[in-house]
Amino acid sequence: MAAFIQLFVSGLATGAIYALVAVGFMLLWQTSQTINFAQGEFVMIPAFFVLWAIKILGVGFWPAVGIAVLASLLILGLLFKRAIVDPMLKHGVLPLVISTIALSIFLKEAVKDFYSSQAQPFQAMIPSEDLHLFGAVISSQSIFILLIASAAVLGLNKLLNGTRLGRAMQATAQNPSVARILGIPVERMIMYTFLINALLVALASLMISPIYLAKFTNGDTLGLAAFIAAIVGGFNQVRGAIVGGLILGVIENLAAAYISAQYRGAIPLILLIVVILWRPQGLMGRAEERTV
Amino acid sequence: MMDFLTSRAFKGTVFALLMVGLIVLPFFLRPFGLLLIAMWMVHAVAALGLNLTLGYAGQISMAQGAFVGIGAYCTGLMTLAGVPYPIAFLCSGVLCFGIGWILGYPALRVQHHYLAFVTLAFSTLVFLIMRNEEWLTNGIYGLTDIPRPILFGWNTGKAQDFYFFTLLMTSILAFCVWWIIRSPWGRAFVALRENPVRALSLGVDTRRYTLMAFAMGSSIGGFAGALYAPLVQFFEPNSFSLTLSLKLLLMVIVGGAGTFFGPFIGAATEVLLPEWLRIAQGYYLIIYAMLVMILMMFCPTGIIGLGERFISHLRQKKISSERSAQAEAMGQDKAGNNGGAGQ
Amino acid sequence: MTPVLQVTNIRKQFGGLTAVDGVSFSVNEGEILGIIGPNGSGKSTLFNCVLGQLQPTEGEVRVDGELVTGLRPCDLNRLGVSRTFQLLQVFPQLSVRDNLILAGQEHKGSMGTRLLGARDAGLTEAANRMIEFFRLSHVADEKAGGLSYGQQKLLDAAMAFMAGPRLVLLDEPAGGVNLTMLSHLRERLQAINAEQNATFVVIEHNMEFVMALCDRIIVLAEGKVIAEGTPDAIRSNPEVIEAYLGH
Amino acid sequence: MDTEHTTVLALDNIVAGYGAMTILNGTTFKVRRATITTVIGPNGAGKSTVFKTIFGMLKARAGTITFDGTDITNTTPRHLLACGICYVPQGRNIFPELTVRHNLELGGFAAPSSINIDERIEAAMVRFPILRQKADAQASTLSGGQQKLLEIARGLLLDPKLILIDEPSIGLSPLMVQETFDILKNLRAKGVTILMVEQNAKSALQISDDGLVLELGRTRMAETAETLLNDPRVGQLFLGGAMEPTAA
Repeated sequence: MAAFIQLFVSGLATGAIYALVAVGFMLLWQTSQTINFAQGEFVMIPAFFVLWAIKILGVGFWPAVGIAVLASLLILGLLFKRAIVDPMLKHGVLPLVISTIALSIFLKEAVKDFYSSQAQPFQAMIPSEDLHLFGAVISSQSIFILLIASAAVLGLNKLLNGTRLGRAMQATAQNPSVARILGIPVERMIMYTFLINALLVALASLMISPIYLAKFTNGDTLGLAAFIAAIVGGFNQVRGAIVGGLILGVIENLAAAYISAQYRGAIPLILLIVVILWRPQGLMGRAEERTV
Repeated sequence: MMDFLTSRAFKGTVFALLMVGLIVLPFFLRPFGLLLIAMWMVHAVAALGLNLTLGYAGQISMAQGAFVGIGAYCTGLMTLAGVPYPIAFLCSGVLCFGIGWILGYPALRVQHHYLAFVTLAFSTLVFLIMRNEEWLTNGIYGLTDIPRPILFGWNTGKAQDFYFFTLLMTSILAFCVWWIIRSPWGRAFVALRENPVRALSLGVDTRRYTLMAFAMGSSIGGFAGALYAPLVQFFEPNSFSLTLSLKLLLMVIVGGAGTFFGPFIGAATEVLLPEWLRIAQGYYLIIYAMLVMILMMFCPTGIIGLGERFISHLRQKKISSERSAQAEAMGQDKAGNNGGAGQ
Repeated sequence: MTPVLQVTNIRKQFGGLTAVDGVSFSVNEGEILGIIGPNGSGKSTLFNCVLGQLQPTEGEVRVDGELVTGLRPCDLNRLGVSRTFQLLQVFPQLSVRDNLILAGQEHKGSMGTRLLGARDAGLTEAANRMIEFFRLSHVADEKAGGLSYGQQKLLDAAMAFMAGPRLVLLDEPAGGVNLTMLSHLRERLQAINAEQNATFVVIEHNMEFVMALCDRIIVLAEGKVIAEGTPDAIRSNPEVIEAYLGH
Repeated sequence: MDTEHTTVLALDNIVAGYGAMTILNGTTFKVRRATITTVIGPNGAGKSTVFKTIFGMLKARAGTITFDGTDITNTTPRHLLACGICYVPQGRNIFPELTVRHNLELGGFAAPSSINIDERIEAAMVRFPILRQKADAQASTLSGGQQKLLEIARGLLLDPKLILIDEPSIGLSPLMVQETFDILKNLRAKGVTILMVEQNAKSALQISDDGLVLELGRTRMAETAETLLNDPRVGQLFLGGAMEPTAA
């Protein structure tokens, strides 16, 4: 039982990170039909912004974190939308998919060639300690991640549902043409979702890099996890992505321990295929309304 | 001149020159150069298969690399066990045909990004099986010393011989793909891509064609794998990870999806250029990725599309210059007449 | 005589909304039947139910007396029932000729012969005749996407006739077509009707067009048939005018 | 023009369409202040397209649109809202996953900060009590008629001078249609101008001052509503063909 709790909590922590990444992924999809195949690399990059700032600018960890967040907003938010998504939207979904695949290669190679191909140790935001709960050993990191991720999700929820601006963003996602009729600056709302995504991936990066170490290939698994979480949870619901991420993290951890460590990665994939074929709208999603 | 650029005669000439070049080349190149060109051909075949599924029939697949892997393992394992190459080769294609057929079923239920994710998940699952099922695949150690075939007494063991063997097989497979594209099937595939509802109302059994598009594209991928195995003689699961599938997808789109020659050009940009562009060296992938993004921005129809646009641009220029010449001539005529009338 | 098409009591519900509410009609061989009605009266839904694009909630469809309800559109098409769509539905990347060959090829041979046999499935002749008949010769080798709207509409209609169907259902063939093209289209349809004794059902908003073309008209309103008769009878039917203008 | 009813909106030779298709071929008409004007015409006449063009959703290729004396051709919806025009399109245009209150609130998104949105929402709820009852429910739980009310209330939040309303009665029960029309009449009494497209031509004309008949993107008739109601040609127009002889 203790082992189970241990696995469950650490799975929940990883799942919380997946959830953040999936929420961002889904916001982009909802507001601008962008399927971001570079989402995993987006999580990998901010850690290197931090390392780069420490190495080149010689600043301390926390200032470097500030610089990294700013750089994420500018590059992964603003620049990504302006330079890649906007010019491509008129061409349809596939060219944009190809572009984001190319972007993921670009980011990966850029880190490999200009920083290092070796895994880099990355400072955790709080010191690591083991906590004892019901006989299970739980790392303070896990608890910290859960707290931060919950705070982020609550904050995002507050923004989206509790403010006029957030509701205008939701309106843009639900029905852009009516939003425009009401004078909502649709373009700016979409930009905000790109910035939110940049913040979410930066946060995820800061939390996951101390565990996995910062490495240029980190995006591979993270991106896949985000897609799976988004699809399993349902493409059209923020809470779907959260639930999807948590389920995924826990299942992955439990499967690795109780089923097969080697096929740890396979369980979520099978889950994905089953969900897509059985309930394409996701576990939490509503079926899209039929248009006749 | 412009009409010549799109004429059948021109295409024929280019094709003939290319073939002659490919036949003569081995006498001038070192084994590494030959290996590279053979690699290009194998990738082009795999991309040709994907082009059938994606470019013609419009069904997005991120699993073509997995089929190359299945084909390679099938041929590798069978020839290592002493089965004659031709049988192994055929088995690879048939096996991939069957698996591709099954993978086509999700396409009947979901489309676009959902289909992309299903095939992506499939691709990763295949990779995991290759890596974990050591009893069958030898796990991360991969397969080594895969024999090259001896056909009717022709030993293809040497680099040059195997190069010619690859060229022969590539030509045959390319011909088959060309045949499919030009047959009524090719037309039905395009109809399926452009408007499945209308196609269905015209009697096109879209269900069957969708499955066929997947099965055939996958089996061509399997054949590519069957060529890959004796070419490299050693491979391991990482050769067929998701990266290969994504690369093949890029090849098809970059070259020009839905065109016959697109995959050849796309494969060249991935396989040949990085080796030949000395300036780029290690930075090739970065530059390549940037070029792909720029290409998608300005010409999502790929390099072939870019070429077509260039030709039609030339033609427009020619027409407009002809028109202005004509207008000028007519203007002079009028002036002349007026002058005459004035007298 | 068995009617070519017999539709009995078709009903289609989407959630709580009844789009088609028990419609019955039949069409005899060689007849041109028009279906008119205000927006949202269920015409297109009715078509989709008859043609297997939608599964009707209730009711049955017979072609030549044979029950075909629920058959897939491609199977129905092979039985000789052809259709056009409200919005343009040609294949823009195929040439005009290839569009027409495609429209006929699935009626010839099997999957195997279509793969291994002749490239055009032996249909070039037929396609050329159709091109001539619809006066599209000058654009025969161009991609259909490059044609003018009216030409695409003609091609769209031509495709429906490639397989020599018994029955053709046309959904707003005149929508968005200019006047010259319109009379051309009407004349072509009447010619096919006269020459091949083909049977038509036409949904149309352009009243001049539909009144001139059809032998008989049924009027749909709120999913029900409210009137049926010759064009002249329909024109002077007060109920029909009311259906269009409201109460 | 009538002295007490000056022109508030004027379209002059508007050409517009989608892609290669031209729908409006030089549409010209005027709308008098504080009237209800109904646009009728057979399907495909370009009624909805006129609205989209006025509201800047579709580019006018030629011609000018004037509102209150200023040229508003091809401006943005945001600008038009500021000018005092609102548009209630055909079909269902609510945000299904937001609450009724939040749907209402978004009607005031473009408002200058001087306007107190909460007060306006309060006023809307006084006017339409059903919206208060359902204020915190998801808008998707409203019935079709209630959703239309919500849309109208949302459009009214900025106190527009001109309302463009497209097929308000579609899919509504007769009772609901009556209620909708009553709202429009009330608005007119307060000096608001209403331009409406309506399929239910007879009942729409009955509450209207003026009527416009559109055919193939051109204004075929511009008369008082009463004249149109009694004109047998109007009925014929919908059934085609018979208009020429009497018109000549």
